[in-house]
Amino acid sequence: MLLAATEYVRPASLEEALAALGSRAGARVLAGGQTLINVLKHRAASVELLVDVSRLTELRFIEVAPDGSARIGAATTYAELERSTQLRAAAPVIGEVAAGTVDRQVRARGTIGGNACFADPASNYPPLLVALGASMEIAGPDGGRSVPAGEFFLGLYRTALGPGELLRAIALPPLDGAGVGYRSLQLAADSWALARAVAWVRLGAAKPRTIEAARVVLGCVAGAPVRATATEWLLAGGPADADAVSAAAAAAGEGLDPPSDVHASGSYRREMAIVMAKRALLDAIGGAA
Amino acid sequence: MSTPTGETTFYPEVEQSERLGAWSGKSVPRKEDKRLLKGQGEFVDDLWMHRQGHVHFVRSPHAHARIVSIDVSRAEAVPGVYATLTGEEVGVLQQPFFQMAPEPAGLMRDYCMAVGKARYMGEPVVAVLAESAELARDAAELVEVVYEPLAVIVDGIATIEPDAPVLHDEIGSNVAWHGTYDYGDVDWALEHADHVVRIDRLHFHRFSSTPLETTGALVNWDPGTGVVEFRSNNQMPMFAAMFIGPAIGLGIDHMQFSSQDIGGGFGIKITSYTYLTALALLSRKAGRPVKWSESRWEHLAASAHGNERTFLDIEVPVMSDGTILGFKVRAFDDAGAYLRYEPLGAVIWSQVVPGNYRFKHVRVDYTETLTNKCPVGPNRGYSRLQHLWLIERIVDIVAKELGFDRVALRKQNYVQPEEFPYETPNGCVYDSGDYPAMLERALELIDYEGALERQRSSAGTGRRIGIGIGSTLDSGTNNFGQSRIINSALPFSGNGEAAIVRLDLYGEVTVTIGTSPQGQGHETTAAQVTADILGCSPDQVHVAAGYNKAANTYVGFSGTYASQFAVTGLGAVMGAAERLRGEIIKVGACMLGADESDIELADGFVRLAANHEAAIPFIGIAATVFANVAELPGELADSVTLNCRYVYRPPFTVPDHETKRGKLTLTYASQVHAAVIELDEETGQVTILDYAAVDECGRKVNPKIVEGQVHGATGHGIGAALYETFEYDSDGQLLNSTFMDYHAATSLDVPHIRTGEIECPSPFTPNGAKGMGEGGGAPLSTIASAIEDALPEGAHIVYDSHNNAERVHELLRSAAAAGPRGVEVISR
Amino acid sequence: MIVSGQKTLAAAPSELWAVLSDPARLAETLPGVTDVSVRDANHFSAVAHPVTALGETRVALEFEIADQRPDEHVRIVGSGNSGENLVALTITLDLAPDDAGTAASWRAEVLLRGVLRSLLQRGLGELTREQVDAVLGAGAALSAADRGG
Amino acid sequence: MATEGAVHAVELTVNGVPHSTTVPARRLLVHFIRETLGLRGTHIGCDTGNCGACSVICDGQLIKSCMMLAVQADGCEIETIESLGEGVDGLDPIQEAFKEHHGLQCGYCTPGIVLNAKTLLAENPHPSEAEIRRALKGNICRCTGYVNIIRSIEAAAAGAPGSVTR
Repeated sequence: MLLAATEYVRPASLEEALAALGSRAGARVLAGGQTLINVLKHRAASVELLVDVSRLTELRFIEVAPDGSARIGAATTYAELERSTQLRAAAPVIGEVAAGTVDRQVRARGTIGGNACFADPASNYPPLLVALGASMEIAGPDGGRSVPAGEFFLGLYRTALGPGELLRAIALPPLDGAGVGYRSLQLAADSWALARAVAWVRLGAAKPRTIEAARVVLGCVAGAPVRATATEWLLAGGPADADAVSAAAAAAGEGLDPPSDVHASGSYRREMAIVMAKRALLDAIGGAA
Repeated sequence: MSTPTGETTFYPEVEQSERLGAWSGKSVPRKEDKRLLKGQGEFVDDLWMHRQGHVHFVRSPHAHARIVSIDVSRAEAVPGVYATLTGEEVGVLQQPFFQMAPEPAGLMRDYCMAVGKARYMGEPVVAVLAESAELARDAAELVEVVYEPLAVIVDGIATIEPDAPVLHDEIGSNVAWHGTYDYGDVDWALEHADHVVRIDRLHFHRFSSTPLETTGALVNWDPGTGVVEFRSNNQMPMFAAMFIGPAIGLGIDHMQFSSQDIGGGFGIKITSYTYLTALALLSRKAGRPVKWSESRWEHLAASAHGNERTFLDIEVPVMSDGTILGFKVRAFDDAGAYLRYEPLGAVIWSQVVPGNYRFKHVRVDYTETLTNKCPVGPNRGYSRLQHLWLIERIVDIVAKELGFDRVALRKQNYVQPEEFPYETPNGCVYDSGDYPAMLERALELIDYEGALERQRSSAGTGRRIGIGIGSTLDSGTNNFGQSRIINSALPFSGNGEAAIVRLDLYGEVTVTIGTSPQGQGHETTAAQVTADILGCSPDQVHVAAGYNKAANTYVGFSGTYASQFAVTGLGAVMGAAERLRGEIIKVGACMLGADESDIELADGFVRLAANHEAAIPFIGIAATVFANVAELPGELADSVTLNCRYVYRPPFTVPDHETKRGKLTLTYASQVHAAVIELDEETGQVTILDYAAVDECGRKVNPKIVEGQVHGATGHGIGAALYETFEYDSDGQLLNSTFMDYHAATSLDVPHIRTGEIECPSPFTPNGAKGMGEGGGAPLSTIASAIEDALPEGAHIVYDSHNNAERVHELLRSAAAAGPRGVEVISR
Repeated sequence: MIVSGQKTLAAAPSELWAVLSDPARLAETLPGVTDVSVRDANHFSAVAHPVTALGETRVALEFEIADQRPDEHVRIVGSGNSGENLVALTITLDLAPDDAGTAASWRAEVLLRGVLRSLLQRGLGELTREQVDAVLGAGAALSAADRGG
Repeated sequence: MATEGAVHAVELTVNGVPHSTTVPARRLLVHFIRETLGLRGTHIGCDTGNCGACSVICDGQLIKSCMMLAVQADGCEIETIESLGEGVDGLDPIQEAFKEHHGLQCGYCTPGIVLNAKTLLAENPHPSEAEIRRALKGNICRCTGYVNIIRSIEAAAAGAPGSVTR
């Protein structure tokens, strides 16, 4: 498949990158290109200028602070996330998800920022970032701003990034003993996600354990990740046991109208979102301190 | 009702060569592998010709539309664009392709591109030729086509309703072929059976083995000689020539076909002759070689799909002792928009009318229909796997509904080992086999007892265990005379392949064959049998790679398809090698001053059996005949060429058009597969825990190559059963037009496959081998069987050959719903 | 694919209808269109440039205001192409008074033909919903502007 | 439209050979390798980055050359299948193992699979069957059902190709 004519620039700094992005409306960020190049091959969308940020060290780093919080440069590859020992200590789920992303070849080039900015409903990071309460550090012509992940994903292929802006880094708050569960129902052994749920759970210290706070986020069921607020509300303060979880998870489907495709109908997706939510919650509870 | 005419007649038993053994039967590493492993293979997209242009096809986004107008002026104005070709021009330059269907479907006017009307999404409408592939695609975007959308029909049964839009006005309906195959007396059987099991509907889905290399070609219409060179990956060139020649007025003397390495075919690359035709016309118009490489979406949407078949109103007469008497069914086969190998599929299935079973009474009312979908073409297991899947579904459902053990019921109804050669109700002859032993072996390989225990202990865990069995046949070396059953006017019958084995100038043994392999290792196995017959090592035998009409020999049946190389291809090689052996001995005897009977061939020498010192190397023989011939007596010199051609011809006769009886295939390899799967009760997702494939294909020439074919066919079947399907929406739009949505099975999807073998040499082939490789689609039956076994009591039957997680989820839920189950039993 | 929805808008049905039934004004409501040319009271053409994270997709469209009932109903039929892909859409809008202004209920039938049909199968509904919402929002804004001026 | 768009100077090393040339921005690395350099062992199978037939090694990592622009390879070290094995006929031990264990049929996916195995064994000299399957996921083979591919990689890891005859 052959791309339409386009232009390309590889800026030497973030500043240059922003300048190039601002230079014209048809400019787009090229990071790992593991999605964008497919789009260009099918000529499903056109790009006048590709701004290649994949080599910008300012966008390619992993920092973990003593308190367990972390900052990940947007152009950090899945392979780098998978290998990072410090990240494995602070937020293991990030590396685990990276390790399960597509295949080795894609992991060698694909980036966490690209995955987030592409904002495909089936992308693996958006629901996770929302569940972890990440904030998205955006760089733009008028300096930087930070947006909570929950407000970053606006819809199908749409994010809070404005014209001339790019995602610089993703900041993760410390887990502080919270447990995280990440479950996907996939086509075949490991392909498209048909339904996905991520759960973040903090347990109270007292025995029997109760759920102090929970965040449940669903993927593949709408244009953007969906917070299962009803489920979260039902869980908060309740017992951390299977029955309570099943009952609460059942509420996750309320108001969902997931898309249908050749692999799964909307109603099946809705039902599977509930199953994944339940399983993710049980994993999260199991993993919580 | 038709009754068997005359008493059983089998083929003459053939004398089997006693010379095979030193190399045949051994897993000799493949001659092909070095070049392929080093990236030195020559695939069609690797080819290049001076002045070549690159082709991009503009394709119809509509599944059904009238082409109102085409404007190529803007595209042709682009610098670097050489030419364009439109359907309108094709309508003038090409005669409609030859049709095998009888009228009215035979009236179909099929062209290499859409003429006046597009009948499926992706049908080529305009071809653009430019100096680079990028530029051709750029310019194609400037072609303006005005369409008038027409009503679309995608349902293979509803398409014959009076209100359905008709695809081809010249035919007047969407029926491609209809006929009733009636063997034994199924009405009598249904009347006298203790039970009749009725199944409403079974559906065999549309998929393709999707070779990893897409279709492509480099075609040059030489203006000086008028010879058109087709360098392509078409896998049945002489079949392609039969369509291309008459369509554009070329004799076979003006068509050259060649291919070296082909990146998989599986049948899908047989019908690429339509594209070859378009490329030839474009090359003539532009006066340049034209190169085309199909993109994956083009391959998925517009090359060829496997046949989709729906079975309705199935009735199965069963005796209380478990004897299944046969069945009756109405079959609807959806051929898509054009007939490009069809309606052969309407008869090919009848090579295996009773499957592996002793069914005596079978009636199949068969209708092939046309829809606004990609045309079908032969795909691994072509037309038989649909029917064999039906039969295995029938056996499983009968067992479940009447409370028989699935294993015992199969063993009881299988054709028994002592019954071979076995004549089927329609006069086909199963050459050899031992199905019960194969089933035993398959169950052993999955630890059947252990699996039953796992099944019991899994109760209530949310993970249901299911055990599946699939028995199928891989009929090979077909009798093209069966085409007369669908159209008595067709001038085809028999089968055959040609080979030349020669001793070259300096004593090299070279072999050329008419086949066009796509990974089956022909260079290796041909060298093995040649080495055995000439008493040398396979390393001394050079087998020409790939197909080359000018350099190789061929017959009208030449190509690589339908599980037959081990019989037809190697049969030809063996025959030619034997002739060469005779000549070498003649010359050797003369040179050694000995009697021919005292001569033996060994280690690449001609020598006296009694005195190995008296020996002449092959080079000595060749040098004498080719460069020192005056030393030979004239009559001997005149009687040898050291260049021996042989055409292997199976002993076929012409089947009977009226009774639809005859010997349709020479050999019957068989497969019995068994699987243990796990169902996730909440999601319907299937995980294969254990998988075993037992294959019987007579005497093996290269066991490792045979096992590789078994693995590959199993992988395709598993992929199709669980992941791979072509789905169209009601608007005729394909929803799986990339590998993102057509999920080709990966290394995580195909489980480890345990293989087992049973060897029952064929009495009818010169080497005891049977054609194999297609595999009969055993995994489709096996997985369906396993899923059904894992379902709770009262669940609906497994009714489709494709079962994704959602469909399995529905089946799981159906038990509680207690609705219709798709099956009923009437007992007397 | 058929998508439908409701939207409450801070403008009177008559005001909205005035915008949505006038090709020139309707064109103004389409997100990021260029090359608008109004042929007559019921027909216009425009090039839409929906921009997503994928980049910009160029769709050349012909629109017809197929039928209309003052202040309450309008049906817009559009068709066009992007590269080798075709899109055909029919949007039906029914407006009813509501204390907030107008309760608009809409129904869109979208046919996408070509390889994009498969690539966008998970997103077409969502994209349609977003585009129609945008049109209605812009329509309300224009009405407000009318009032203002 | 009909312009090639901007052309960029690139310097990269392919199989140890330095190349200094210019490429249009839209040129995919796989087309640069196949058409510009004439290295035809790198294949194209799917156009969507699913099949891995175009896999090459870029700065030591396995990547899909159809998912990368040639201009992005500026300054990179690329290794293709042509870099394996001595001379025209020599086979690398991994290639030997594939030959011994019938790890290929049509051979179209083979170069990508062999390079995958090479990088896998470099990172993990003794992978389990599960690790091999996971590593191969981005390389589709339509002929072998993967069974003999896995056998071949296991054999290469064990450094002990099986016997020629059974």
